[in-house]
Amino acid sequence: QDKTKVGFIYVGPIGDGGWTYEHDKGRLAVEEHFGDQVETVYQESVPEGADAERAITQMALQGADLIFTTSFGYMDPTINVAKKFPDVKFEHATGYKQAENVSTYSARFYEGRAVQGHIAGQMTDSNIVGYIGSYPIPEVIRGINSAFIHARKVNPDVEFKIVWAYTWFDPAKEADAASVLIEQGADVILQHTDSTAPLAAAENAGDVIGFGQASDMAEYKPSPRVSSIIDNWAPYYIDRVQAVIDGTWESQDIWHGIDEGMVGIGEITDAVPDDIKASALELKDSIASGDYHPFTGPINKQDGSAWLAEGEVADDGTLLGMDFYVEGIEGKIPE
Amino acid sequence: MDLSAINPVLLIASLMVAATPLLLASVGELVVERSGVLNLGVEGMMITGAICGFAISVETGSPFTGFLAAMGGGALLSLLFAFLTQFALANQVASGLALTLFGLGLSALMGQGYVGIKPPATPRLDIPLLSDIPVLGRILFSHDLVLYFGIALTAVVWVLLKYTRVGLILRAVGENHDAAHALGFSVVGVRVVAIMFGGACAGLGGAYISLIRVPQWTEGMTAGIGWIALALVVFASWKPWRVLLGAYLFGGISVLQLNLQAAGIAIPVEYLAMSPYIVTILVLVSLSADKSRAPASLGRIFHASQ
Amino acid sequence: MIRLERRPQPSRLWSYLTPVIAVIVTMIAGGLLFAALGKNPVEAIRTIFWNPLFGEFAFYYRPQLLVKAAPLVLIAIGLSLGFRAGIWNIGAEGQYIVGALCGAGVGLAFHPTESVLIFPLMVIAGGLGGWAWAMIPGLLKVRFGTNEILVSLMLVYVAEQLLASMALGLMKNPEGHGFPGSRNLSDYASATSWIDQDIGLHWGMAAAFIAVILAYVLLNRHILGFNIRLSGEAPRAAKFSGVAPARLILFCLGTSGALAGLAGMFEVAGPSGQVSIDFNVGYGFTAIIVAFLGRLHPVGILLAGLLMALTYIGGEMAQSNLGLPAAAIQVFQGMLLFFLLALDVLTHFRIRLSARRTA
Amino acid sequence: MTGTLLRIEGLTKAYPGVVANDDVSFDIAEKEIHALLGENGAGKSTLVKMIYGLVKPDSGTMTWRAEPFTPADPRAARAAGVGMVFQHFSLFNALNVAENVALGMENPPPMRDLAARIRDVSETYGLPLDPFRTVGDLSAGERQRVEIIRCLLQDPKLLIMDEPTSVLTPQEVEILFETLRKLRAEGTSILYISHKLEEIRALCDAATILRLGKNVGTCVPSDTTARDMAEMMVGGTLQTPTRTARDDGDVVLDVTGLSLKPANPFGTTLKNLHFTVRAGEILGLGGVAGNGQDELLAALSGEALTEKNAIKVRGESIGHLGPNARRARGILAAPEERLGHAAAPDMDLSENALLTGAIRKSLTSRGFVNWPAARDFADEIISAFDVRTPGHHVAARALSGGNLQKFVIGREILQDPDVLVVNQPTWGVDASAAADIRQALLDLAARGTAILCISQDLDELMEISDRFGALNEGRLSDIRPVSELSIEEVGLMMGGAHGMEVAHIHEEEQEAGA
Ligand SMILES: Nc1ncnc2c1ncn2[C@@H]1O[C@H](COP(=O)(O)OP(=O)(O)OP(=O)(O)O)[C@@H](O)[C@H]1O
Ligand SMILES: Nc1ncnc2c1ncn2[C@@H]1O[C@H](COP(=O)(O)OP(=O)(O)OP(=O)(O)O)[C@@H](O)[C@H]1O
Ligand SMILES: [Mg+2]
Ligand SMILES: [Mg+2]
Repeated sequence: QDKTKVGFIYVGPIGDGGWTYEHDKGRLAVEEHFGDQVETVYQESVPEGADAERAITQMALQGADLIFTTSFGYMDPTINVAKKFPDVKFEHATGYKQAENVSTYSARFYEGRAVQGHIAGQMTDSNIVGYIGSYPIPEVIRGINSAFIHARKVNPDVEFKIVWAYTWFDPAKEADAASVLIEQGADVILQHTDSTAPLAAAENAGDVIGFGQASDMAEYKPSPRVSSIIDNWAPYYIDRVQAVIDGTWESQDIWHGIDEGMVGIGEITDAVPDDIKASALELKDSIASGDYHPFTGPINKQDGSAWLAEGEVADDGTLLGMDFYVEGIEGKIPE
Repeated sequence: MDLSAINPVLLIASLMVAATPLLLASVGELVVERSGVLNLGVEGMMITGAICGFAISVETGSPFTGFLAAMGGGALLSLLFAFLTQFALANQVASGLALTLFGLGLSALMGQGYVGIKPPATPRLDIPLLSDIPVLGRILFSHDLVLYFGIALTAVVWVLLKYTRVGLILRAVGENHDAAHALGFSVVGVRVVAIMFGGACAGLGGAYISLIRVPQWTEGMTAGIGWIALALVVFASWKPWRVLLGAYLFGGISVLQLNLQAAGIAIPVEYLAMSPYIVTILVLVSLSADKSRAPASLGRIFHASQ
Repeated sequence: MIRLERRPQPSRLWSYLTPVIAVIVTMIAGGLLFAALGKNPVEAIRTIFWNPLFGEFAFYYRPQLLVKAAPLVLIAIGLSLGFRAGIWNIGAEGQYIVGALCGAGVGLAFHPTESVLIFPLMVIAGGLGGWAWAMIPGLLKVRFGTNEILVSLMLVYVAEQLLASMALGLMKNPEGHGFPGSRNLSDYASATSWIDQDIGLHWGMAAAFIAVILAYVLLNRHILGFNIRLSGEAPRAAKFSGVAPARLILFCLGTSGALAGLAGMFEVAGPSGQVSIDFNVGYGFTAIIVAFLGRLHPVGILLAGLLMALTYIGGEMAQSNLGLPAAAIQVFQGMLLFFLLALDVLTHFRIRLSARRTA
Repeated sequence: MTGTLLRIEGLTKAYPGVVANDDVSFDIAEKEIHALLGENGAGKSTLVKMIYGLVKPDSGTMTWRAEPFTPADPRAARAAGVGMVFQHFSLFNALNVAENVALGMENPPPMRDLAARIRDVSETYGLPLDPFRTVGDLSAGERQRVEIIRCLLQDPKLLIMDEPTSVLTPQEVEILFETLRKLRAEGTSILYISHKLEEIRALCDAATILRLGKNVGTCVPSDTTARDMAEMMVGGTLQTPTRTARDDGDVVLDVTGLSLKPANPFGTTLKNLHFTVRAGEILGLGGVAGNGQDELLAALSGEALTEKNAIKVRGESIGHLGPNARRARGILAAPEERLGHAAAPDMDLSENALLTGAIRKSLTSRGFVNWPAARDFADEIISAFDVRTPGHHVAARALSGGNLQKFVIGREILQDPDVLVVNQPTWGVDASAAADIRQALLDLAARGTAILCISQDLDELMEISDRFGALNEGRLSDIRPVSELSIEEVGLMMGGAHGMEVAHIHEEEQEAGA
């Protein structure tokens, strides 16, 4: 009778096929799982800043019990609104400010990047891997480092060429970036932007592989898309809604990875030789089981100074604020 | 830094691809502006063309049909603008902006079922012998048909404007609509046709993005190219070949800055990213010594009292 | 056959009536659209137009309307001056960004000192920043005859890059764990533009009202405003009258830039709070529409700004309450503009139906 | 003369508020030059637009060689054999002559052939034209030729000319008349509209006179005096301007070595002009349009700045001052183009009064406009100069040409100028309004103002000015007392051949004097 109302604030349109699209899949999973017990509402393309605060407030006013705010830029607005609605629970993605009624959650995508790097390092013939970055923020830098470390591990000659698109989502620009990298010799493209344009560019070029980002991008299987990192928010969302229904919801700071299923590794296709595929799955399993941490020493910073000693594992604090490249990556992080 | 990694042949080939949507939309807008109408709705018509082309080619499996549909979609949308400005005599600047807003919304609405779908591939024109010529072959002869169509269209528009009666009438209408009316030409008729032509070109340019350059459908995927196309027309002083030059220059710098980034050059990324716009401004400043003017009736409302 | 016949003077009656009719027609057409999307049209229209003003939570939405309208009105007022004089600044978005960066820069530089002087300094810096950014197309136009439409537009993209670089670099919050974005100025008492955050009032609204009044006085009572109107309607007559075109260009571009800069500054120091990569949300472009909807008249712009804000906020409510897609709201706004523009013809023309004759 | 080419019966056309043509009937015979006369707004242009298919009559019929004639649009009219030269040029400045001509033809030959034909025809009729020049660069007289050639190439049966001579020199007018007579001899009929009655008497075989849209009579021009025709048009008696004897005052305006590059690309360069105007004197400057008149007015009004010492008023150098600073010193001007230059079309009359009156009439204080005072000033102009309009709230565009002209001239005169510069003060204005304006200028001079009157209307200059000079390609001829001049000499001065020589001697004289 008294439905639990769950709100979602999206930064992009549902039709972006990437970040927002995956969050909305999480929302649909919630609807499916709980059926009549819950009602979900959402608002898409909400700009960060003043509009976000209003959108969140609006959901709270309309009686939402739990609100997911799914972009980093919603951090301050979420906290502000949470202050005014102590009875409503809030879940903010990828941020670092919690409160009595505000949880944060994020995914350890770098775990998936490790697997990608592992495949990329072995699959490249030119020893050049192209990487399309969105913005130089810790999340993206972490991914580059993780992929690079694991590519170097399997191929000491591999080099990364990095292009910053300065956008999360601009298919034309991403396509250009991918083409440029391919023209400069890259035969593997990693991307940290959300559209399928780089995969299409890879397909056009032939003999170039890439990976799905945020969603599986299965339509490019089996090649150029040889695997993917999938944002899978559904288990977490269902979990948290359940907690609200049960009255057991508590503020927390969550950083889940492959283990919890928040980060999914999409099918590794037959375009990848069996031995590489096997070792990649092995790597994935060891990360999932906690036996192996992708940032395990010895690792030096780009300037050669020591960061992690032999066997030392990076702490979450450093990882969360990562603003340096590891040794071996060329170029500077833009400021 | 490794500049040798930049392959000039590939650079030219890919700048041609990057420039094509821009070229198509600008050539269309050039014709519109030559008829004395300023349509700021290019972005809206492009994105509408992008979804029309995408949806139809997915449904029919034929990119060719898709491109036709994109032209139709763009032209149809531009009719709204034509109605507002030519019959209801509304302000052209505001109507164009409204058209962009409307087109962005409409395309998003139409495209809801097409997210994450892969369109049928557009065949590349691989002319057996020509595309094997060492350097030129890659640059000139290994693209898709629409790219050549864009270049051909520029040429056609140039010939049309310069050498034909239709072009003469178009220019006359844009130059002095009262005089053209007095001589018995249908100012509104000419303009409506020009506006629809502009809409069709913009639509085709949009579909080039969604079907060839990217290729996929996503909301707002034209990402401001329509605005750049508008700017290019001014940049080109309303001359077709200069539009081509401008589109290649802009596309070239956009691609080059990515190339420089990938080659690891030490210029900060944000300056590289600004460069296409700044270069456009600089070139414009140096061109402004050129006294060729805008069509004299550009943006003015025509009303024949009877 | 339908003929249009120019009225000797624009009709006052119709200039008041057409917006009302346009809104009604849009409601009907929009209702059809919503019905086609499977929503209850009456409820949708009610949600968009009624609920923000008189609904259950109107106490919250009414000030929010002002939050949304304030930057639109402030920018549009500035633009309208130039548009009236035939000077086309379409790069207000860029001036808005640069004003915000300058204003925020000053505020951040003083952090955490508290002083009553900081906010006024930020206001000055914001205005100056927007002014300076608009002076680039202004000076290029005056000096080289470069087209201001193009230059101001290109500078929007440049400003966006600048914004990204500031959010990621110079202005990044040192306590932000490496995340992009500056400190939140609305938590910094000396630097916030909020007058009262709880009821949602900030200085930008005051500035917008003042701008409306000043623009009204300028255009109707002052010789400078007369010169602006004159330059737009008859450039040669303006020159004959003694208007120096170059100075007028710089004045109009400068003023519109400064107002856009101020809008950015009030926004960044209040509702938005921080310099972030996606700080700008298109107010600079929407303001162009607002300026024209308001018929370039200060009071009209105020009303148009509020109407626009209403469709935004009502649209958001319709999205989350009724599940209307954002795109449908955008289409709806587009329709509203179309009808407003199309019906405006009645103000200047009479419509005559004449039987088809054989002459 | 054999039979009727075009019969017009009961043509009526109403616009909101006016009946432009009210039951107009007359015939145009084959091989006839038929004049159409009437005051401003009498309905002449409307009538010919109906013949040309641009305007549809509300009622009435036209018969072309005994066939019903209902042209749906100008093409149809052209196909039937009607050609028209418009009152306001219908040319395209950015296009070249051949393109302009091609636009007026149904099936133009290829450009090269067309160019050859243009050369041919234009030389046959003594109107030489280079087909590849851009029209914007041509003088007004040459543009007129383009319009005429455009019609001639179509071999029209009926050629309509709406005020074609206002921009021609007497010599050019003579050439045009020769052309028209030749055409008549070849079998073309001509419908000729002009305000210049002497021309009509010299040229036309018959005349129809319109007043307030009605046909009020016909006459044979050669048998009727100009005065009688004018009085038929006006429907009353005409005043001739009177001048009172004046003493020569001091030199007020002193122009020495004025040179100026034009602001617009199609303008004329002023080359080293020298002249003076005394208090109470009217200096008339003639010349064909496009020989530097606009530029001279701009240089004197302050719209274009010049070298500081090139212009002196009462000994003070003012060449570097803008319009407002000059107004403050008593130098006022009234440009030729009423709509858009002297007045803003969409602004009302009180705003247009403010346009130049702000300074001398103290209509602003600390930048704020005193609107009641501006309205009073507008009312003052309206009543003092008999401007026919409902009131100061009316937009300038809603006034007829003659009334707006009275307003513009009155606005300057009522500001008590020390120097007044007017360009074409009665252009396109009908006889009675023109007489009023000329009288006002004479009265102003009598009160001691130095007046420079630039005009293409020689009769006007002869009538009101004390001394006369002519502008030719930006140069100024010798200046001579009007009483010593004959029309032939004037024509030569305007043509420049003789004038340049004289100007040269004049310069030497000045140098010797200095
Ligand atoms: N397009 C129009 N709309 C409304 N009224 C018009 C229009 N054109 C002409 N008129 C009216 O018709 C009357 C006749 O105008 P017309 O231009 O035919 O006069 P005209 O005799 O040619 O005058 P002029 O000697 O100044 O050329 C004018 O007084 C005017 O009131
Ligand atoms: N397009 C129009 N719409 C409405 N009224 C018009 C229009 N054109 C002219 N008029 C009316 O025609 C009247 C006279 O105009 P018109 O231009 O014919 O004057 P005119 O005396 O012939 O001047 P000119 O000799 O300079 O052409 C004005 O009162 C004006 O209201
Ligand atoms: Mg007239
Ligand atoms: Mg006339």
